[in-house]
Amino acid sequence: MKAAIVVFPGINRERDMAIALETCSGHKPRMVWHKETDLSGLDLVVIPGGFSYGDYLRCGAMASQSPVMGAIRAHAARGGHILGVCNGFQILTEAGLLPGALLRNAGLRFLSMDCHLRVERADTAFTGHYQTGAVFRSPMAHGDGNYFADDATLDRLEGENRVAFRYVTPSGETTAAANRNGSARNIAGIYSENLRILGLMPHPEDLVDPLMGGTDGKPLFDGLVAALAA
Amino acid sequence: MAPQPNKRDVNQALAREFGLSADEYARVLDIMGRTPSLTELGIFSVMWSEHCSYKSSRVWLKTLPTKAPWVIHGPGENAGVVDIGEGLAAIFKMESHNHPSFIEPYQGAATGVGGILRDVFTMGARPIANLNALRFGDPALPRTKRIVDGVVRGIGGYGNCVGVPTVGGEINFHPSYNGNPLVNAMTVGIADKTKIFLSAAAGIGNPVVYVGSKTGRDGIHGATMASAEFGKDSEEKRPTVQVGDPFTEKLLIEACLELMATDAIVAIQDMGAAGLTSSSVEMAGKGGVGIELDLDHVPQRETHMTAYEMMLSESQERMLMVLRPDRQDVARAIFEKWDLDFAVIGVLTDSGRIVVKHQGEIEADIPLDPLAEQAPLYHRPTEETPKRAPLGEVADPVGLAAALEKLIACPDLASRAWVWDQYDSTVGGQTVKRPGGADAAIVKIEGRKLALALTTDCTPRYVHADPEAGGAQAVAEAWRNITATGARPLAITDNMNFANPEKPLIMGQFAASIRGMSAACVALDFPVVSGNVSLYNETEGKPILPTPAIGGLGVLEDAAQAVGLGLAPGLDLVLVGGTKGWLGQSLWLREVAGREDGPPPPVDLAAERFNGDFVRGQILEGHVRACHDVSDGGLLVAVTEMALGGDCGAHLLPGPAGVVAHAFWFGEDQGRYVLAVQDAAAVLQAAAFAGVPAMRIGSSGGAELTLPDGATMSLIALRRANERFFPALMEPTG
Amino acid sequence: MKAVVTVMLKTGVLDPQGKAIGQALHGLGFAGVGEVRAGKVIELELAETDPAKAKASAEEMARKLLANTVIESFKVEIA
Amino acid sequence: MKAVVTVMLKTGVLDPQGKAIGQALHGLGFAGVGEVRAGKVIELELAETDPAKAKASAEEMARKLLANTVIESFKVEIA
Ligand SMILES: Nc1ncnc2c1ncn2[C@@H]1O[C@H](COP(=O)(O)OP(=O)(O)O)[C@@H](O)[C@H]1O
Ligand SMILES: [Mg+2]
Repeated sequence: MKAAIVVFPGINRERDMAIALETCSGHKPRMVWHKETDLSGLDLVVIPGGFSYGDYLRCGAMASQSPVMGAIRAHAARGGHILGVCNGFQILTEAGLLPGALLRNAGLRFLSMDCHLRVERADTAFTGHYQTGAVFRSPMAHGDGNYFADDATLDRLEGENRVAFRYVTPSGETTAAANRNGSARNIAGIYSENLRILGLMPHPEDLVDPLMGGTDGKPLFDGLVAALAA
Repeated sequence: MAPQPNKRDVNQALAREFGLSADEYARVLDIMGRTPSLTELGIFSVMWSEHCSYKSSRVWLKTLPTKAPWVIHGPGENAGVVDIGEGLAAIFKMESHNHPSFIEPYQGAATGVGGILRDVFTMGARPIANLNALRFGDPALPRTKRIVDGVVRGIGGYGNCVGVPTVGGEINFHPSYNGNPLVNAMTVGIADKTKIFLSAAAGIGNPVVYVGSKTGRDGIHGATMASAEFGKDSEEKRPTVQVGDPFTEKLLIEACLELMATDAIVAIQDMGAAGLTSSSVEMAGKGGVGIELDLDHVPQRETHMTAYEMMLSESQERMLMVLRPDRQDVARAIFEKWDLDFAVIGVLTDSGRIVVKHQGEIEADIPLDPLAEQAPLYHRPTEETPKRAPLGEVADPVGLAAALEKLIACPDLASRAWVWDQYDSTVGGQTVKRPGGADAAIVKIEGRKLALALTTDCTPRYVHADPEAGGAQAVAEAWRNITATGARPLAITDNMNFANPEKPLIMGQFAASIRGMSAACVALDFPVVSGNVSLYNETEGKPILPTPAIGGLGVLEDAAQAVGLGLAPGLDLVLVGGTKGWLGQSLWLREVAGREDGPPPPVDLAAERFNGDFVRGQILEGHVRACHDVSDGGLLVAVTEMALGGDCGAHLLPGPAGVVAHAFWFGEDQGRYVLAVQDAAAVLQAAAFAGVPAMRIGSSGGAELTLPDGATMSLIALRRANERFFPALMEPTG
Repeated sequence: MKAVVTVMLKTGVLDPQGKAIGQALHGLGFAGVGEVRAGKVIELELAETDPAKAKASAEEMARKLLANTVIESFKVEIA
Repeated sequence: MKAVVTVMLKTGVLDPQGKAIGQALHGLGFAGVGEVRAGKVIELELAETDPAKAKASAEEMARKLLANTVIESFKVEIA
């Protein structure tokens, strides 16, 4: 799997992501500065978490206008896989590569804690090593993770089975309490139409080592490696 | 050509406004041999301020133990540096932002975090963890709520954005902080131990380079604010409060680290308090060279800035460097890549003077040696805090269960999850023990097994009652918290927060605290490598509780050996350390019996060391599944915290016959730990062999806590009580 | 010439910040406060001297960057 | 009656957000953009029907809650 991580000014979880990718694939990903414009030959492009441009104006707004975005669109158009985590998810929605938007958390506070995610479908390149309906634990850390889309968009996402993960209780129920940031229909992550772009708010890359408290996030990366092995 | 005193007449009255005493001003005249210019007066006033010169505290700070074989740089640099093995150094320091956080809690706290980060990465370290030590007033006051809200948001707002995990801290509430909250921030970074960057300038002719954000009129010396000559719109133009820009700080970290990987830097120093003045004066002074600055080249955010304003501005996110001339272009390219300002603003000279030019005029020309060497130094009178009378017997008004429920719900013991849930504690992917997970946070070094154990500690009510014992206790508790994870304590940073040093009783608190701290540092081989002093923390004559906050750092060769505090079922609970049932100054006494009274618990440093070394040994030999030190609230609170931490109940046995039950379970005797172990007999035998007091106090399991008197309390109810305080205070509408 | 771009969440998009401000105002005893909406204002100093052109250019900035039209609407005023 | 409260950082106070927006606009090729300042706007639905009283009350809200007068200034318009 040839993977790259895009680095925007202010991004801060690029090293976490690199560690997760290397742990699961055995290869260091290529780090791509946001001014680069060529992403050919890659299987996976990752937009990591952090605070691109300080999250000023709107999270992801300025990064979505960056020079590298043209290459990311081209990669998407080629059918390449893209993973956007946290700020990466925000950037993908701002760029229009995924529908909807991420609003301020409902409680207006930054939320840094573990959450539980339910895998809505296990037949994508991202979730092949999970079971449908499986619940896994993941750290999250964001101020603007409140997923919003209009009802028609939400209905379409659900109709097309494009919800990737939902916030749930440890036993798998979609309760309001499990949905701390207030996301529409407990949505934590969504796919593009071709299922090759995934955006999600939580950070599975920070739970791939038992020393850090577990390996719940590892199947996501193992799954990617298996699916995208050249 | 003598510099022109711009606009305003410089005289003793103005010097007084700038905070210089008559004696100090006379010394300025003596050094200069003429009336100084406004800019020169400004430079003297900030360099000789309490903040920069430590004039009240220096004589005492010098007595702190600062050496150990593993100390690479002790106090005197931007931050302390210790050898943590494997060719690496840990660089750390704590710093206060008390006053700004009272005026504008969000920005005050945020810029506090930004400032301490710069002190650490300026030495070549990548910051890997932030901690803090916070003190707030009476929670019943609306103002306290506003301050808590702003400070917590500010710490998170800055730390989360720069991507340094906030992994630990401490919070106390006490009415003495009503008009004077304490916000102490600590940063820990990691560097190659052969690549530490210092601030001593060298190389006559080398360029002096400014990088980072532009300079505005931020936070110019408070004393000058009142001066009328700045016009009636001075309020509008001269914000005392600086606004932090964590995004720019993040770029600055990356750019500096990228530059530090080259050989371009000769010396580097952050621009902290007194900005360009203190950074240029200190760099040149330490290097024994002269420096000439041309302020025309300083990147400016505002128009018509004067030399005085530029020299005293405290705009954030700026650094000063001396570069090798042949590497200037390499450096410029790096800062351009990161969209940061880069400007050559001066040159090193052999004059031994600081010369400041602006628009063709010489605005300041001061000899550096006397500026540093003749800085005021005060031996302020001290008065001892009278010893408290022994407490005597105190009857138990409510019984164990009711007291426990009250204690774990009280502001000083209630769960801090509401706070740390707003701090990104996992960014970096190396956080082995997050807040609440262990007595010290454990952060691994990327790509290695090696990990650091980090904590901040102080018990101001002890320090107030007995400054010497309290000073020792603060250091001992930091050492104990590190020990309780299995890590080896290495060194501390400190933040001495006290009231007005001109009052002998307060200066006496300071001196005695230093004595106590020193004794503990020596006994525990735990030297001071950096620190900060914050004085005059009082409002309307009401002093804060003396608060020498300690930031401790320890090392663990293998992160996998770290133990947390959460219980697991099926284990024995062993108490290590002797228990007399010391209720003086305990939280039980304050919260349950309604008295703030008696002497604080004595700290037996030999026993502390002995007990701690024993516990660490047991942990490293793999016998311990969970460990928690016994501190605020005493033994029963410690066990409850372990139960809640692991979501596992416990069954407790009656205490020894010689100690009354409430004193045994709530006394705050020092040097104690609770260990959860597979095999109590083996640990007790080892303890007996080592001569360490230890006893089995119960076992773990179930979903409730069974007290020695037979009362049972469900974990659910205990958790509810423990987690109520912060949300109820801060989010009353849910 | 100065352009002021005001960006508000579209009606129908939940505004937790506006709601929280409303609650806080009630808590402070301000009666008669109905709906509260929170938005952003961006003031731009423009070299352009023709008001119509300045407005058109600020509108383009808003569409491209200053507002996210999935959730926000904007208006531009020239001062 | 509607009150619109605009809150801006005081002149001289660093506006990191405005700075970053300005740089981003330059990056997008918008020429002739000078200083950019970012602020907040809060729209309040008020029961009050007297414009002067509505304004006075909104100003009090701004002083007490909506603006942080240590670093921000505000203005109130009644629509
Ligand atoms: N209480 C203290 N204990 C030990 N060292 C201290 C203490 N206060 C200050 N120092 C040391 O004095 C030096 C100057 O501190 P400070 O003025 O805070 O540095 P900076 O200019 O980087 O802000 C530093 O090396 C600091 O570690
Ligand atoms: Mg410094």
